[in-house]
Amino acid sequence: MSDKPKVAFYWCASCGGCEETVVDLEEKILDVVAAVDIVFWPVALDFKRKDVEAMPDGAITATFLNGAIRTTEQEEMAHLLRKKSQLLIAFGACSQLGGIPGLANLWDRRRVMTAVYREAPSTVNPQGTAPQAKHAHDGKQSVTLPTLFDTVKTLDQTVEVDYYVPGCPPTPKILLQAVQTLLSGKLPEKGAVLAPDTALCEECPRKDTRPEKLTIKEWKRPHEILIDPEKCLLAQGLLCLGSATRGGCEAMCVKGNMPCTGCFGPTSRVRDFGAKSLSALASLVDSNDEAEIGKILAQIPDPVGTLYRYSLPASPLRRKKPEVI
Amino acid sequence: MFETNGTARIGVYVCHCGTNIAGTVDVKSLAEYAAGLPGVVVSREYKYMCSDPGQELINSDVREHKLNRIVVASCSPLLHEHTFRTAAEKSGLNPYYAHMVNIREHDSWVHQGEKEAATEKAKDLVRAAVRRIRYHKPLEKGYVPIDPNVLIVGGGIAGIHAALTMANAGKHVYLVEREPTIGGHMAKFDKTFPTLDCAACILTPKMTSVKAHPNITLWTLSEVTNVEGFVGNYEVTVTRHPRYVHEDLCAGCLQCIEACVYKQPRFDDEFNVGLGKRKPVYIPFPQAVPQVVLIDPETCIQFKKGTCKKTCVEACGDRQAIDFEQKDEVKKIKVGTVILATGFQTVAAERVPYYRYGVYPNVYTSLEVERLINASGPTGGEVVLRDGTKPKSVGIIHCVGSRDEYTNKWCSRVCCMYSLKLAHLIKEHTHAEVFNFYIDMRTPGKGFEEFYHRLLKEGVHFIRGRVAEVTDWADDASEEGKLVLRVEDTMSAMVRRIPVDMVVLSMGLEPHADAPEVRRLFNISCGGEGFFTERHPKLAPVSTFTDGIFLAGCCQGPKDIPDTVAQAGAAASEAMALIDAGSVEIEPNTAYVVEEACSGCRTCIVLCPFSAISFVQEKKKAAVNAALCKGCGTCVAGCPSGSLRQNLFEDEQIFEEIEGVLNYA
Amino acid sequence: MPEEKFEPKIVAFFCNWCTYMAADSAGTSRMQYVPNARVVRLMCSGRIDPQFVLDAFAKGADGVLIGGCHPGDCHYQEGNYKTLRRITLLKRVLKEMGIEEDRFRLEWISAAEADRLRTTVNDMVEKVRALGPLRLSAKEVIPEEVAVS
Amino acid sequence: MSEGYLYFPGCSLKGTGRAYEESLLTLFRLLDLKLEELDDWNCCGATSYMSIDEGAAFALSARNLALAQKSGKNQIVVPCAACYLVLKKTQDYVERYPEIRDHVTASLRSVKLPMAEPLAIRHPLEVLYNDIGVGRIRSKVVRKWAGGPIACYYGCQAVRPYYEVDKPVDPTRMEELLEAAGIPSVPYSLKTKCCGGSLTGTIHEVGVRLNAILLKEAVRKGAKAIVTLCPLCQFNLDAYQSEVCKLTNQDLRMPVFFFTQLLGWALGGDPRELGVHRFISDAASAKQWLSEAKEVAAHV
Repeated sequence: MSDKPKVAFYWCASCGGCEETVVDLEEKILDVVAAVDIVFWPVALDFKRKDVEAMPDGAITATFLNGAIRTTEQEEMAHLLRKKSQLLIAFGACSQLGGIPGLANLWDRRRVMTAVYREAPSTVNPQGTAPQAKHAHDGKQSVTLPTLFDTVKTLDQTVEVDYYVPGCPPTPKILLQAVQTLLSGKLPEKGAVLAPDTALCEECPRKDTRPEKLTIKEWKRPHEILIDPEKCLLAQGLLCLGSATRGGCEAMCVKGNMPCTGCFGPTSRVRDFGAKSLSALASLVDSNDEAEIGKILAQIPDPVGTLYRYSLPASPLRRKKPEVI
Repeated sequence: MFETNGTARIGVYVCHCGTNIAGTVDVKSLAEYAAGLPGVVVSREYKYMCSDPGQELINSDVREHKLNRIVVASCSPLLHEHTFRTAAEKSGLNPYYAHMVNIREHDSWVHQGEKEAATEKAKDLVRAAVRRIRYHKPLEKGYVPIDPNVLIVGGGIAGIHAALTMANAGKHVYLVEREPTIGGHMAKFDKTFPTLDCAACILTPKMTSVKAHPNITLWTLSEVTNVEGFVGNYEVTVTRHPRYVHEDLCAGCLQCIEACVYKQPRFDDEFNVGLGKRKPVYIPFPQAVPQVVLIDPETCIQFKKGTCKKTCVEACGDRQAIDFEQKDEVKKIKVGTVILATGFQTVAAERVPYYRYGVYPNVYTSLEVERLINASGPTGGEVVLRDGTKPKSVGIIHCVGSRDEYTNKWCSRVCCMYSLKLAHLIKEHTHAEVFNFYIDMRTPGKGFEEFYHRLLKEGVHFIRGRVAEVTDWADDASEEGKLVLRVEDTMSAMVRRIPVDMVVLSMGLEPHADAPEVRRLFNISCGGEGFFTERHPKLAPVSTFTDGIFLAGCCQGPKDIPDTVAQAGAAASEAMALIDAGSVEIEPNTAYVVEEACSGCRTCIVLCPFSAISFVQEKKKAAVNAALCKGCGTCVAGCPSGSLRQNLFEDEQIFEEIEGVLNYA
Repeated sequence: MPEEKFEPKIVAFFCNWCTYMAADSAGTSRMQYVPNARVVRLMCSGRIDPQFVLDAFAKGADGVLIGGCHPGDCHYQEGNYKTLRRITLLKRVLKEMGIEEDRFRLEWISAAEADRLRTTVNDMVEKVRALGPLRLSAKEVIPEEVAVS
Repeated sequence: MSEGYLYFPGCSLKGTGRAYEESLLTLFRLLDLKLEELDDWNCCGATSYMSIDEGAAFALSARNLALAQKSGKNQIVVPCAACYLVLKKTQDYVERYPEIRDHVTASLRSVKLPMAEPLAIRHPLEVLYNDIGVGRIRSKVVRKWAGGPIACYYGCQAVRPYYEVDKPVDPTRMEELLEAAGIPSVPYSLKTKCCGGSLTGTIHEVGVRLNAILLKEAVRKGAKAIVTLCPLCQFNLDAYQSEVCKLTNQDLRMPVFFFTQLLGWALGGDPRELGVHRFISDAASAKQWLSEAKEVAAHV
């Protein structure tokens, strides 16, 4: 085998979108392949866990791991890949911050299972079957399945992480830059997020249309209004999180006339994305009257789901306070 | 990311404050505990850290142990932060490398008898400070220039004295008075205790020199309606209400009053608290300053019907001083300092219904009697009842509306003495039997107790007891047609009925009804009772917590004339000290933008009420004007990308403090 | 669970001009109250970043108390209104995160209201004590059988 | 006010204070105010109870309140000053003191009654003054008063410590209402002094002495009668007049009315239905005045 840097891609609790990013490199993927050997990529190439186990420790130059950690198996794989890799990169929002799957932290395993295997309108499950860790197959050999955790974790809450590539999913450009940076040999400071450290407004095409003194009397949702394609979305009363969100995506959503939902996460100066954006947005409410303030803010449905859409497990509270300890 | 500033070598100093702290907090174990905290090089406990030897301790440790951070666990930073910053500075450190922990007001004093818990709390607080201070960074002191002009609000004796003091020192004074004349309460008094010199004789010369003084701009019938800015640089809006007479044109000849279509005065005259009458065009009292008449639109026919013959205007002739069209006039002034001398009001006698003021005509308030006794008063100095007869017996009730759960809890300080004064004067004018009803006789002042003894000799009766009620219920012939005061005489332990012809209620002093608005306007605080709060009850009695704003007279609490004048002088010199220093040090706790981090989202700009943050178009980033920033930190908390920061209250410092008190590793 | 009495830890963010002064004057007048609160002094309640509140809860506070000037009395004109706006939304977040209302309070306490400060702290500590310690995360136990209810 | 008021008579209005009840019902009828007597009411818990066993007193009074709540009405009119005070006090203390609340709740539970939510406990004087008003009274007057000026006497319990009925010091609503009815009053400074109360039954001479003070002052002020709003005061002032005259050797006899009697009379009520035949001391002049009924048009 060549002495090109060895790269691995793996997915944990994620939707596959991050894998798409790799695919979306299009012909550029050839440059990548030219530069590196892909030694492990279950979604595309037929490798098995044992192949990885067989590798000597640190054999992999860099592993891009996407997805949150929410099952025993994902935890094991995270540990395994950490051991085998020189660099472990949390790839994408789920792995960096917990992502959409992280919202499961508003419930616990039992609630999630019940919702999925009992209550979901699309569920037909008269026997009330639920996936079990151990399952005896026709009495003889027993099959084992990973078990779901009560609390979804980010990658760095599971193993040590070297770098982060943000986004849901990361844009091909961000990925490419990341790969190039790593190949360049000039490694950034450990723990760095491989994306710009200024908020999205910086690169937002609508930046200049935001009034200097913007206050908000009424929050609107995208389906409620005809969105002006030029004007600052926040100024249109839409809950755009761009001012709190790390740039680097080139405002794709905003260009598509949709407010930023914060998938690139906070800047390095902010500990908790949700709390910070909450602070900024609430400050803009145009009222000093307690009742009216309450009314205006009530127009923001599901604050946690909105402000912590991608970062609940990474937030100080991490999860909803468990009812039963 | 914001870093700790080199390796911290921290000195921790635990103050005993005599027994104030050491009596409750185990200072020894606290110091020992602190010694074990990361970064701490020296940890000591000492009797009085604020004393010179205490500060010297810091000084020598800095030299000896190369300390670069100082944590002092003692009283409230509002008291001594400056002391210890200076101490740090003296020992060659940046003053902002010193930090205080409040283990007295917030700990030992409020958890007495809970030694263990209080000590634990102290440890948490010290730990937090030790963690916090590692993130402190050197800061430049901020300075702002002081505008030499001063605003004095209130033209009573306090305002007058402060105004003259400063004007004589060459400062320009704007003296703003709400009433048509200056002079305040003192102008209404006849004589002053205990010396019995005539109030007018000592006050009116000062009043006239205020008017005459080149350095004083006197605005009567005027009110401060807006205040902006900060120490050294206040922008004040004053609204001058119309008096319907041009001050500059009126010569004070008073012929218009003569000429008024009302031949007789028939409207209650405010200056004589309703005992006398005046015309719609009038001058409050003969020595009023300015010597200018005014017209009361409430009672003037021209204003009510527009059909008056305007004989006043004729009388005024070519001077044409009278102007029915006059409107509010708004003045904007810049001043560096402000002295509030807004005074007091007396409690409304109706609030003490069992003394039947307003029910029985012969029940008077002390202020009414001052006017009756006054030679220039409605009765020309005759103390007579409303029916014109002289009272043969008079009862003076002390502490009405003072020291009372139902009105005001505090002692009004002057009532005992002015009641004695009134007793003396009434006796002198009428030879009546005078009874003083008191709870305690409070005469702490030069010559006060002596005056009390003088009255005892003069044969004024003193009955120690709180009067239960004033009634016209006559139990026998001797009480027929009299007002009976029912009182428990606590000296003879019996309930007595004292029939008198006249009752005088010694009304207590309380803050003006609109004191809260004034407080808001000038951004100062008041105590629960509503008097303005001084910065420190002992050490800064005329300063407020808002730099550049000072207090004089009864707006700060009840006091007599000598104390008021003394305080006014003190306020004046405090203000002048600021002015002459030319500039004043301000906290460098201002906000600043981390430029490379700012995305130019402009969230912060609308959050600043002082317009200290602007959007720099060429850079498309926000910028803070430190001179305008007051250091509240509201914008910092609101910056969505954490690109705004606040000196002395950096995120890291606060996070460390939080995790410190919680002992979170 | 050990039988020893649970002493709530309260982190209190006080503004320098009103509530911190109220706490000072409570001291000067020797009012006695429970020793469970730890004050973090800020110039204005407007400086309180919701991150501070969450951090306090996450790092072991059983309750968080915010004290500011009464509406209209802010030393910085309107910092406390910004606080009110932020806290209003923050309260909804905390509710969704299962943190009981009594654990988080915003109180307007002026420099004159030392006694209000005393009673507020006492009352809050009492209520939080009744709620018991705030346990944010439970230990992850992998069950033998995955339960569905 | 169509939904009307509950009415709590208490023992006095069924006994010594019959005239009060009769005149109250008549007056309210004349003003088309509905009064509905509380069903199964019991002792309010006043006087002896309150001084011997507070707990029992509160429980008794709370039962009445609970019954009132059951009736569905939210206002209860209580003419007797003592009942009025105890009911108000109970409602107040139950709110304020948990231990009292617990005690009372327990006692009520034993008779299967819930603790009542606070309801409006009202005195007829204040009902007439606030719900009807001086103006409407004036407009309904049909008789002209021929008796002399009267002294309005409020006693101690109606205006203290609660003062919804009138100002605690120098109350004036009775005067205002009676003046509207064309009945002049004298300035009477003792209107809230003690009438002797239950002392007349315990330390008799003290009771009578206190009583004498009131009558003497009333006479001195030129009052021809006293008007009260409390059955105990009325009885005290009326019943012992002969004794008081002996004590002071002055003729202090005068009728002691309930304000409802005079108002009822001025509004055209039948004297007998106003219970004017029930006086003890000076029934004569009372009857005389009230029978000298000169019918006049409204708006005297």
